Amino acid sequence: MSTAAAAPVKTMPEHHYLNATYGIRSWLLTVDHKRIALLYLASVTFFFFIGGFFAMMIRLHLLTPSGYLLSADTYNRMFTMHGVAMIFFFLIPSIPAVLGNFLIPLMIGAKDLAFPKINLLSWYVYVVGGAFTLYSMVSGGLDTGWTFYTPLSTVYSNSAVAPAVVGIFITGFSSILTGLNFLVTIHTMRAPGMTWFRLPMFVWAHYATSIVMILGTPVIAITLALAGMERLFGLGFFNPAMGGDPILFQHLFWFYSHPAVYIMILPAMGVISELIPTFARKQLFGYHFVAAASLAIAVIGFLVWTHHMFLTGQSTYAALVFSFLTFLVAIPSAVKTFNWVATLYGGSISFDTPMLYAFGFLGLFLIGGLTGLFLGCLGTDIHIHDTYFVVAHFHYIMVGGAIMGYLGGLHFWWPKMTGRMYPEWLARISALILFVGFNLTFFPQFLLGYLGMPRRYHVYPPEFQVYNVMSTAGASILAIGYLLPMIYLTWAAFCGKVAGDNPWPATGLEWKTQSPPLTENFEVTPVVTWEPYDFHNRPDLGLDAVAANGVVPAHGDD
Amino acid sequence: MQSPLPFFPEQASNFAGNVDALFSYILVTAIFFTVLVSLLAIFAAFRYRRKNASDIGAEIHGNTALEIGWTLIPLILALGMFAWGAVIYVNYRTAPKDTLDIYVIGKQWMWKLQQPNGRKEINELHIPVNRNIKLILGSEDVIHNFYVPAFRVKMDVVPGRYNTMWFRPTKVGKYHFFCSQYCGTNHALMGGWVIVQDPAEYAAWLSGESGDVSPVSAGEKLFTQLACTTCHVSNGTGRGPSLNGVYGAKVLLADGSIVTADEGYIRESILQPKAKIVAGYQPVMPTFQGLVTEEQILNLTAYIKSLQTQPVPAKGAGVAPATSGKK
Amino acid sequence: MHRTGELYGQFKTLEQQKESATLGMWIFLITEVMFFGGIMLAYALNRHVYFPAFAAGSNTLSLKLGGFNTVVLLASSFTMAVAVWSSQVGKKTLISIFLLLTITLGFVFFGVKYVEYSQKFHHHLVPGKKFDIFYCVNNPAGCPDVDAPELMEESKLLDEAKAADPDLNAHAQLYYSAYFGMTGLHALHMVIGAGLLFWLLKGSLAGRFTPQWNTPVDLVGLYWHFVDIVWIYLFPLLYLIDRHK
Amino acid sequence: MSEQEHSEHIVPPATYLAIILTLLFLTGTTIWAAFVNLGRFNIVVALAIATLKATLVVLFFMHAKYSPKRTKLIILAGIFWLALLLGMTLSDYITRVDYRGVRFPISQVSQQLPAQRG
Repeated sequence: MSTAAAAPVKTMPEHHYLNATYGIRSWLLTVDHKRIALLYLASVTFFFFIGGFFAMMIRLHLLTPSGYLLSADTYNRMFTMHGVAMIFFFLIPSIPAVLGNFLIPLMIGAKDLAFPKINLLSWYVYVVGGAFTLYSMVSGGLDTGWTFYTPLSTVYSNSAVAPAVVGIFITGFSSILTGLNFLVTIHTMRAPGMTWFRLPMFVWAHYATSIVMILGTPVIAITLALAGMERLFGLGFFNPAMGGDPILFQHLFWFYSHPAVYIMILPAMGVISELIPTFARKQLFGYHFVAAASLAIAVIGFLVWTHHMFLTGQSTYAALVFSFLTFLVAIPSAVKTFNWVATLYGGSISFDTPMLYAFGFLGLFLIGGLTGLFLGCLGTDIHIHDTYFVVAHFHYIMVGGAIMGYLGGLHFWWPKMTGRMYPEWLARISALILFVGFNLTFFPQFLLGYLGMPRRYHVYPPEFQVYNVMSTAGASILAIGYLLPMIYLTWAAFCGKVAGDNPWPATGLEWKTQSPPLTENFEVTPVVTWEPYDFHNRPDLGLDAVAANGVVPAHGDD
Repeated sequence: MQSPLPFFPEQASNFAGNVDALFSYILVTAIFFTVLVSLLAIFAAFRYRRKNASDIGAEIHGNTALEIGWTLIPLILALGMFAWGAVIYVNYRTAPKDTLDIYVIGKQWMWKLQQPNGRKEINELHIPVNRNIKLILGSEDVIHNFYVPAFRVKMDVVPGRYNTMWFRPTKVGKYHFFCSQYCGTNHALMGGWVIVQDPAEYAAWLSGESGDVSPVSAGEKLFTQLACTTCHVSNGTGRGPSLNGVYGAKVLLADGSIVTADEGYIRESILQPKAKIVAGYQPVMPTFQGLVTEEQILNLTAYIKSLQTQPVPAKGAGVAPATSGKK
Repeated sequence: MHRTGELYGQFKTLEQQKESATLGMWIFLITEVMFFGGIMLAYALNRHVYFPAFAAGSNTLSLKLGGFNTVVLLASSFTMAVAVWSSQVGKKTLISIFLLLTITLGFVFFGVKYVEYSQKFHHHLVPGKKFDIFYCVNNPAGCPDVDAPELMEESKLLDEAKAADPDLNAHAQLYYSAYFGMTGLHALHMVIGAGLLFWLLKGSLAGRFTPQWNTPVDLVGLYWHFVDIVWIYLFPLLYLIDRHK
Repeated sequence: MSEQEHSEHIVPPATYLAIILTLLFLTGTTIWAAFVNLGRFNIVVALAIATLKATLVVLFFMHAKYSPKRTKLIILAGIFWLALLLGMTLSDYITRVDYRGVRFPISQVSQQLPAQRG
């Protein structure tokens, strides 16, 4: 562990948000952002395992070319419900609603979010939306693909499309309310001295994410509302048989759903931007550039949506413009990556579990991001669009990127959330299992894609089998990698070693209060006098003020 | 396939070489950056690993020159990729004048293709080598996508509008084509073969459509065309029973009775499918009343008769097992 | 979080609370803009492609009712603005009076909307299987509220449109999809607004709003004005297409 | 906290009265303009008048004129993103040409390809 053995035996604080009140009502009616975060944690975990179960079925089924496990209809339901559960009910709320909810007020020195009741409401909205979607899953399932392309979804599908659409429509408002709450909180609730450029990068990332949430989500809401009304009442905007245009649906859908990818990855980037400076004990390299890159991604991310539609018959001019903008949005991600690596330089690096996740994130995000270039590039997209290449690419970003960030963040802040440490070695091993299993699952899919295996096939020509077998083998390793943290984190929450206020130690405001924090977060409102990630002027952290390990480079810094 | 772990699919069109070259360019760039960043990270992780528990890192805030550098260099490389990709795409979306135009209709879950002289094919496309081919794509129901990996081309088939795609096959052979836009239940079965032939061979094929096809092969074609195959899968895994060996055999019905599958039964099953439901199956088959002519029913019957000699699957067969069926 | 008077525990001052609430409302209104944006896009595209059908559809709407409702809604915005002013200067009775006026105007709007919707329903102009843009022309008996000269005019108009667009009925249905989609969403927002106004009225009758603390009045005002703005666009887009024929 | 305005600006009812009268006048204008044949400019005029009306409501009824910069920024952001959604999508449609050289094709349901007949 990181701290010296000098510390006496730590004990849990007497009063904290977990024991402030008792009983089921105290949880279901709580307006404490920390408790709401835990409610979200439970519900997104639930959907993660539902989605994971579908994923397992998919991979098992694809072990042989003729797919022995499921019928075509069942398989189609599996991949659709996998996508819906994972994207709308796990990835989008995961980091913002769990870690963001818990940490943003703590990080900026506030007692709570600006609108605690709206925060609770957003969880209930999520639950109601989730219930509708679950109902769709058990009452006939959903077989339209998570993209709901019309007219398949509005006219031809025989599955329970309407309840799923209603569910996602409702859940959208949970996302909007969360984003709204974060934006207002970051604007108006910062503690004295917490200027914009003293904000932790996690907060910047959530600021950018919230912009996407409030501007994009309403568009998917109205789009799904129109699609739902088309299915139920025959409205006709997206139905070619009535003179409507299915491509319009795709425009509206991707106007949200492409930026939604940034809702998933930006918060993970925020987590990584916390982990790397903390475990390298060094300022984040190029703080202003990393912050600006977050905003740039949020804004340019809105200008690239039709790169999902290059082969729909879109106009050539539009395709050129959108492809160009797609290459532009790659740049801020590259800038972030370089800055993270540069942060390592001259640091004092430890390999605690969160840092292993950060390294894992770096590697996987690098591959995921760079393979995006193949898809954003018009020439190669003609070939690999709608193949397994796409599947591999977005799993590298969303599973490799977002979930690595999420798990890294959970490990990092678990002592803050529960007051207790997780078992370090078990955690390191499972991070490793996760990394290996992930690559084995998804790397072969790049090869499958370039060979030309289309997505969403329940059977496939035998020449694709080798890579499918590898992928399924990897998936079973991956499943263990996800089950382990779930088990030991739960165990640690009750029985782990008491962590103390700042076990790492880290520089953020959230570590200046007790673990777990009080209901009102801080006994007195803190006053911020230090720069973010500054280990040098923080005697309170109990570290050497001299860079013992660091050979300060003679050149190359300013 | 050639190697056990293949990477590039076969190159068989004018676009294949260029797309692969562009792919390789991006790949080399991507590998370069992956290796560079990974090595730097690994190097830093070892060189700057923590030696004492209370060590902290050096005081480095950032470097504007570096930031500008690593913004501009990727930008320039990316713009190169964009430009090259744009050239290929514009070329692909702008068909030359002298094309052989073929109409392609996608419907759940089959392809109907028509040559300029009117000859129609199902799930098969014959084309001459080294001719510019333009496909004009339409859909009868949902969005499909016509995709030939060996040619590196694909295009969505959107109902309510007609998209086009073009290519020039450069190698005689037989290549897979797929539907690569998810289109419902049997999306994965909605594929076929592109058969690239010598011009002479193609001309012979084009003119060779015989007027009198045997009822069995006409029925077989109809069986696919009417999408019977999507449910009556011969290995018994479909939503409908396999029809192998059905003709002349005893069939156990859902109400427990047993009938012999003769011509009358087959005809009734086509026109009034809900009248006699085979045990273990749902009444999901639509009626073909008014959709098939008498002649077509005869052809279908002839084809189903011809399946008499086919192996009966252990499960999912229309034939009643010898022991069951007694009330 | 416990509450001291009107100040919630997470805030330090009333100003901070008001600032947060106002900022939150504005951000919410932006999401509303994007929400209506989606359907506006569907409208814009289809109007461009099926202009004759959209013009014909628009001409079957009653300009009198639409225009009247526009005036009503603008007036309600005015009364709302005055209600906000009353709360700012502490005229407690005036707040209630002007809130009541606003609510009344809102209900006048609903009433007219109800008349319009039921007319469209009887004229078979609601999208669905029964939709028939020629219904009144072909069944004058089914539309007793349309008099003969109007019917003549409508018949001429539809014939012209039919000449320009052979698939007039299907595309006019798209127009009516846009009409019901947009006005329906707008009406839904009005209903929510009316609910909020009642809540305000309750508060103002209890004398809750003072010059020091009138945030709810201010915020509901913002929302009500936004709904008014939506109608300011809907009116010309839906009622005024190609009226000069 | 840094950006807040402490004193609230109170707009007198007389201003509101002037605004509502202008709005009513503009409503009349837009109806009148709709009955004048301006060809494709009818829609331009209608939208211009609507935007003018909306601007008056935002500036005065909604007090945007007297609000902090941040509020104005939010309003502009909303307009900008709406313009993105509408503009960039329509930019695809208006530059489309289908296989027969027809511009702006969105639906051709009534026409069939030869392979669809018979």
